[in-house]
Amino acid sequence: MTAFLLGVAIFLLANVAAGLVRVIRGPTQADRVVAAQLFGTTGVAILLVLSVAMDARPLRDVALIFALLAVVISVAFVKRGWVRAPGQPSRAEPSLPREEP
Amino acid sequence: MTPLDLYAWAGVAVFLLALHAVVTRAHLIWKVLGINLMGTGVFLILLAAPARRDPLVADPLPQGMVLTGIVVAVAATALALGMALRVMSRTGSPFLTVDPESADPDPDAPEPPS
Amino acid sequence: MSVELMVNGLTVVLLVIGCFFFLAGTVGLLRFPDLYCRLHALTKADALGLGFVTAGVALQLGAWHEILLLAALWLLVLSAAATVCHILASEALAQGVEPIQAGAGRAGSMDSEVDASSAEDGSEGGDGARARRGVSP
Amino acid sequence: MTEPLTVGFVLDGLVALLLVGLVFRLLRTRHLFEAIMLYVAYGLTLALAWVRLGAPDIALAEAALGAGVTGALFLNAWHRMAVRAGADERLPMESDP
Repeated sequence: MTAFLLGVAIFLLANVAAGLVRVIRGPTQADRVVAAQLFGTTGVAILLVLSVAMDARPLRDVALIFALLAVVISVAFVKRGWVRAPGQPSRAEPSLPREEP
Repeated sequence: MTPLDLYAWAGVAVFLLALHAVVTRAHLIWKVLGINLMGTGVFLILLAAPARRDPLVADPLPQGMVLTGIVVAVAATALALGMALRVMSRTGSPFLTVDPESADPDPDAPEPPS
Repeated sequence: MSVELMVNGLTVVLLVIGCFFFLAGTVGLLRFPDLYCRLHALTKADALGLGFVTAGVALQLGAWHEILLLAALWLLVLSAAATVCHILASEALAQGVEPIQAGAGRAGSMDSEVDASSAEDGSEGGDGARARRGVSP
Repeated sequence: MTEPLTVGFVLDGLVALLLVGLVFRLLRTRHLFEAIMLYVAYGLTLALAWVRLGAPDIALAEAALGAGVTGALFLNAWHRMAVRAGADERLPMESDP
């Protein structure tokens, strides 16, 4: 059972490593932040599985911090990260391009 | 080689790569990033070395030192970034140059689109 | 002994289902053509996979307050994923990141063809958009 | 006991490889924003490494302070520099929308 749980953790970590490719080649800045969200969610899963495999209860508290972290990074990005183009207004009204005909 | 030796070697590699970047990169934020990474490499070595002796019983002394080091690193990062922003606001350039008027172009900077 | 074996088997099944959803989320993150599709794939599939993993882990725990903590953790991740998806998508729309359907013509409603077109455009649409922007892979 | 140890060795190797690979890419990329995001991912991977080293309290501090607060600090500094730089094309900052 422990070997299976560690195998699940390895699979999830490989998933994260594949998702980090999106950080490297994301065309927009938001794509890179999305991958941070991926790391947050998958990291929670890895820590939960490891807390059973290693029989360590405090890992579930670390998982709580991981869950908070993606929100912190994303909000910091939206508030501080996105550099606006010079000609653009600070917050344009979103014009939805797909209206029901 | 025990599995925990991997982390010590990873710490050595992280420290060396970050040291190279601190020396070669000119952008100040990259320098701060590199100093941070050098610190984490030291932390990895510091924690993996006692865990090698007995992985089940953690040695509390390096853990306390590393915990203090993380907090100090965050404070030092905030100070360094504030100083970098100050340099930027005084000289208009994020690089440390001798003469801000004749700032030589950084090799890392992308070519301006022509 | 038999009950324990059954619980272990159920845990294995739940963890494998959760791993499948995580794999689906990662594939969607890598292959979908634009930011909004990627957000959709990532936040929903990963939150669902985390739910299965949480259920599988909760079966291995004895005390009920531990299970309650895991349920609270999953609810926190669920609401956080929804919030992050919403603020990222609305900010991207406000900053002018075009959805993939806007350039291809606005004929047809969004509901009927989003599944088929995004699944088919995943390979060529993404590469085409990347090539148009001049980003080398 | 040997079987979990082997699987654990693979997990440790993957975490260590991910650490070194992230630092290698982080310090050689051209976009500063990508470097900051990779730094956040590096902090989370480092928290996993400290979990594996048997120090969950340091993992807690690293995930909250090392990845979260430091990442937000870097994002703040990057934003201020980019805003101040304006249309200065000389700066190595990512500008594709």
